[in-house]
Amino acid sequence: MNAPSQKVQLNRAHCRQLMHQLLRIRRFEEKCAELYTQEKIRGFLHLYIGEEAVAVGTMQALGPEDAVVATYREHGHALIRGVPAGAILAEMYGKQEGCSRGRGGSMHLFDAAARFFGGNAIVGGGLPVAAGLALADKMQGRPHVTACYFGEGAAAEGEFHETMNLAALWQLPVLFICENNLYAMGTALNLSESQTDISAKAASYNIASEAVDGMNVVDVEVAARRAAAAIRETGRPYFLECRTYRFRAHSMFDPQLYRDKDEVEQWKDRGPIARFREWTLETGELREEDLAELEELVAREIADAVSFAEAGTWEPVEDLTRDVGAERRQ
Amino acid sequence: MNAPSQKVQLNRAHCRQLMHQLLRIRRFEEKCAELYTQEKIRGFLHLYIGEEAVAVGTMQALGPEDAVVATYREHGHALIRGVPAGAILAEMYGKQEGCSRGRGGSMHLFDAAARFFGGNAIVGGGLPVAAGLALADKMQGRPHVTACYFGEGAAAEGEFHETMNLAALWQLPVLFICENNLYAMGTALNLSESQTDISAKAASYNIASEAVDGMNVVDVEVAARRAAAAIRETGRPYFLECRTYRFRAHSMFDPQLYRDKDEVEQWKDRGPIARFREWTLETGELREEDLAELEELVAREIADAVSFAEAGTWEPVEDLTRDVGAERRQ
Amino acid sequence: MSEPAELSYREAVRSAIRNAMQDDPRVFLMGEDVGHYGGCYAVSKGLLDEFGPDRIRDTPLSESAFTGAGIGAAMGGMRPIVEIMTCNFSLLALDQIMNNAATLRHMSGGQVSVPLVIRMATGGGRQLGAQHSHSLEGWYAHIPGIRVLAPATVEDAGGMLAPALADPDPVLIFENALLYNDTARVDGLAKADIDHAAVRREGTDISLITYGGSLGKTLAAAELLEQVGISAEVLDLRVLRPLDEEAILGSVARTRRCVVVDEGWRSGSISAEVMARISESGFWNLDAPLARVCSEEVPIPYAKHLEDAALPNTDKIVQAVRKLLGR
Amino acid sequence: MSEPAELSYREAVRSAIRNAMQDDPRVFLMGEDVGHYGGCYAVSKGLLDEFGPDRIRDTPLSESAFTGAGIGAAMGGMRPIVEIMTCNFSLLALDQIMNNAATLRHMSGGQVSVPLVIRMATGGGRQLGAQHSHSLEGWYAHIPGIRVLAPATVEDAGGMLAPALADPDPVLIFENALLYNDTARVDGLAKADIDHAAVRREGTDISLITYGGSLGKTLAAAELLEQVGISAEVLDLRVLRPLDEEAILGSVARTRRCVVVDEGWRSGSISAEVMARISESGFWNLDAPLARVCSEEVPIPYAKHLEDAALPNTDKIVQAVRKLLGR
Ligand SMILES: Cc1ncc(C[n+]2csc(CCOP(=O)(O)OP(=O)(O)O)c2C)c(N)n1
Ligand SMILES: Cc1ncc(C[n+]2csc(CCOP(=O)(O)OP(=O)(O)O)c2C)c(N)n1
Ligand SMILES: [Mg+2]
Ligand SMILES: [Mg+2]
Repeated sequence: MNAPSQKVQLNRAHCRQLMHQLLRIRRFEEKCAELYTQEKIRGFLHLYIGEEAVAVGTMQALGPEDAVVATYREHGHALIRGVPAGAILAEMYGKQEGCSRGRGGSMHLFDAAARFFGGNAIVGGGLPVAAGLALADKMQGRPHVTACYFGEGAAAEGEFHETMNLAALWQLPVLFICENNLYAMGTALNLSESQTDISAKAASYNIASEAVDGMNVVDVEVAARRAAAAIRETGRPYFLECRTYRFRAHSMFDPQLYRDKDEVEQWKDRGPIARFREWTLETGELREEDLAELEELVAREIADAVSFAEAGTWEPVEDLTRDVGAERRQ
Repeated sequence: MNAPSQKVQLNRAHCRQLMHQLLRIRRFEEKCAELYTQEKIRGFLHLYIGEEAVAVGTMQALGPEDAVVATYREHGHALIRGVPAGAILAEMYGKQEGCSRGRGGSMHLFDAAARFFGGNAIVGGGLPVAAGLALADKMQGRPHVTACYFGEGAAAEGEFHETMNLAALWQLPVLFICENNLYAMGTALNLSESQTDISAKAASYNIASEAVDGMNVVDVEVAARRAAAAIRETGRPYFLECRTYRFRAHSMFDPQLYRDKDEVEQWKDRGPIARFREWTLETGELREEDLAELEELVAREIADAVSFAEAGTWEPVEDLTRDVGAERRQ
Repeated sequence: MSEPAELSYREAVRSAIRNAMQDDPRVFLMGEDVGHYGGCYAVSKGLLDEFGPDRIRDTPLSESAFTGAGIGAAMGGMRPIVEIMTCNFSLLALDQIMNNAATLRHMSGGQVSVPLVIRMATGGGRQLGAQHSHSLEGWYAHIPGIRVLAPATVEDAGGMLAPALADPDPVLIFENALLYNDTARVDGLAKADIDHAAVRREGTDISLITYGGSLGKTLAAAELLEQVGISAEVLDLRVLRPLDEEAILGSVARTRRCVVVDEGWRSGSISAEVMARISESGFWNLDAPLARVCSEEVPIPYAKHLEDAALPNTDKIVQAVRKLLGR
Repeated sequence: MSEPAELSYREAVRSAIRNAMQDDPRVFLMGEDVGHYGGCYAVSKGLLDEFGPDRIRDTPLSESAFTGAGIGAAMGGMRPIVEIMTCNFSLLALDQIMNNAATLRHMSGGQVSVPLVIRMATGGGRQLGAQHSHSLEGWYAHIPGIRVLAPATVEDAGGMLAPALADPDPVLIFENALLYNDTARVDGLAKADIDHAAVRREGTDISLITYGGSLGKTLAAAELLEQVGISAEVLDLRVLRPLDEEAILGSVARTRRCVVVDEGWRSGSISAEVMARISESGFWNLDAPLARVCSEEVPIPYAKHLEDAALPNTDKIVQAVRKLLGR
């Protein structure tokens, strides 16, 4: 097993890697927004801008054999998990070179090789599936973790409750990661939860739980490594609430009537990239040149991804009903 | 408003009334079991024997305008709520004089006049409905309580979670009464809940909550009065876990492989009627003659109910599709 | 007299909600993001300001609980309008709909009334992928104890709500999301009939039977067919439960041929029921096999060309008719 | 050679589960009360002792979570058998079934396989009232991406599980609860075909098409019809999705008349789909209108005489056939 260790080494190389990942998501998402206005990308598009530290920090704690289940706001997770940017973008173009052959789109990125099991557009719908993946690991004696991402809005769904109980009762190795960005579409947390401290809810299932500043990538990484280590040791689930914020609209259709511009600006000031940048520059872990270099690297990756997506081809219409079921039974 | 007061007066009259109600349920259920073996009653039959103190104690706290939502184990609740024993029994016979015209059977007793809204055979299915009844009261400025009964098995369902949150968030006047009899069919509490202290769960919704000895009718009454008074005062929900036990099988089909006879016998020793009987005799609140008199009264009520059910008639088959929808729109 | 104002389908629904809430204090709206967000499809935009958070209730993401709460509130004397954002999420509330809303009156021997309206968006065609493109209205029409409406026009979108609210039983209204921007010149909001189908175009050679989001495609097909000398009658079912069998049989009796157009997946869609009714009771009037244009039996894919191929369209309707008529 | 042993439908399912678990360590059973209680219908009685609580898993009352967990476990390499106690409760798991199990393979471009079997009891006739008497198998057959089986015989009850588990896609098996006590002399458990319908009785005057709990009633009706000189072929659909259209059309081509018998509520039941297929592709072979015997459109009532009136029965089938044939 080559699961990541619990210790975070905040050396230059590691800081560079974190910053690189943060930037990869940020710039990728910005490109997506642009491509959406150009109508290259269609359907619903949910950007992760502002929340990058959550995916970047938590994924540090996962090894290649661990599994990931995410939501419709999952470009960042797919990217960091190792799904090629080109395959993700081609997916959003609807091309057959996309990571789901163009059938899934932005909300349904899949990569079985990376054990990236979607991309789920039903709020809460991924949670039971994550429990099941963990159950399979447990029953087959594999020491893996299943990371399950969901928004704080999902915590109101019955599937959240049923899954927490099942995971705790059956001692399933799931890392539940609640991305608490304070809003579910336009519904503020205090309008959706009688108990707004989401991590406190985990206690009612006897699940080990903590809340962490989701805008601080290092804090997230430390907490995630601790959580994953605990899961690998005990076989039990762990609940991590990452307090974060989305800087953009819920989707591209959202006029954001439900929150003040000021509020958004305040959060932006303490955004995950801004803060990590400041800190690494101050401590000297990174220099301006590093950042420029990383930006350059990321820009190239994204340009390549766009070319890849543009060059992609359309799945023949005759294949429409292919893979509704397997070609044949075993 | 003539809601019951918070205070319990344990005088002779009150003790007599409590004992009367306990006996009404016990003897009624015993008769049902008998009639089931005679095939007068069919379908599923879930007896409340052993749990009588819960319905009797909690109903003391309800006034005539309050609403009740119960489960498929609801004969006792219907009886105490004032649905005539004859109408209940006729219902189980499938006669049109039954409280649901014979369409509902044991699991679906209804009496709109008594604000007794069923009888629900889907575990957890009554909870959202109870929240809605309370919402209607709240929106119309009526100071009523909706009492919602469910088993501890229901606490695992998503609908439990969603309803708790909604009731707390919207401050709905619901008295949630969890009848924790330690088993959901054959599944013991520790096999269904990672957190076996059900009343502790309520805290995760910020709902006022307490657990009470469900085998002690006076304890239940006191707690229920306190709870109902709190609801009427604050408009907020209240959660009461009543710890109890069912002496009989889950339904008439259950061979009870999942629990020891000894366990059952131990619980029977501290049964709600045995204990209350002992206590009232000891304290002199009741005498043996009272008990004999009450038994006599109850026996007569039940004999009358049987006669009523026997004399009942069958709804004409032509009426089968009547009341699928209302006769006409308004 | 001035020309009636241009009104969108969205505005028609909004006006209908507003009117109902003004007319009757028992009416209120609840659902995810109906308030502060302004409604996922902007249907309820502005209503929170107008009526306040008590009557325009944002709910948590709890489809089962708030639908069930709608049932309870209806039993308790209110007239709730529950908005389930889209029919895709309604599966989470199906237990409440089928086991409570649809059964309570009958099961209680007529004592309990559930005057509840549930609105939801339906349909594909916007590249939202397999989990967000269901067309379940025809499927819901299987359930006794509920009424299922599918307004296809601005008039119906605005006119069906009031009679639905007046219905003492649960009514489900499916609004095809592609219609929200449709407009028409409508003179006020007349109450619409919620019992009958409507002939939207007369014709003599074939009956095209459809509803909701497919009506426009079907009317367009009828126009094209006219050009090749085929006169198609277009029947808009409007009410999917109970079906207006008389209208269906009447139309087929006139034209003796029929193609059903329906966005549900082919097998077991409402088209099957329409065909079953005709084959039971209109058989002797038929001069040709029945045919249908439905969605392919596939989770609706994201890519535009594949999604287009999966859904009914005007061309497919024209082809189906021409094939049936052999010309 | 000794005569084969008498086996009940219940025992056949149990043996099939046992065999599958012995043959393949990836197979396990989970559901409410499958373990300590012995299964709500005693199907899994004894299996907990045999295989232990890891592989015979009692679940909490959480239909959505344990069905979804079955999906995830299947994705993770296991071969779960999820038992949903009855189809009445499956509504609580429908989101997982329709939005995940049925879509994952297609939506992921073929990458994700969900080799999951979901078993559930179905049907009415035991005076369990409106919330416990649904027949939803035909309704589920609307969903692309799943296979729907309805074993009507002891052989099928025992023989369908192994091929269902071998299917890389989700398979739903509906066991009509009234069949559990049926017995037959069966020699071992042969793998059953899960692609085709089966002619259970040959006949020349009419095709009676049915499945599951209605097969017995239909065969009994065929016997009675024989006595009045009507020769009925009885086709057992066995697989409700995908429908064996060839067998349906073949039967109707032979008999030129058809009555469908189906315990689902009439409108939108699987009978409608069978009739639609015939009216599309078997129309020219028909000498008479199609007809059906289904459940009445009513929440199934408790009272015996009303429940009987609500469900299909032998007499209704005989009447429907005689009416159709005019004799
Ligand atoms: C079951 C369900 N209900 C409603 C929706 C529509 N919807 C999509 S995203 C969303 C908000 C979810 O909020 P949250 O869980 O906090 O995640 P976030 O978008 O903030 O990341 C809603 C209501 C859905 N997709 N699924
Ligand atoms: C949603 C649902 N799942 C399963 C069942 C079958 N069932 C009926 S009662 C029961 C046990 C419920 O236990 P609990 O809630 O503790 O109530 P109790 O019977 O102990 O009073 C089960 C599993 C059901 N009726 N509804
Ligand atoms: Mg959120
Ligand atoms: Mg219990």
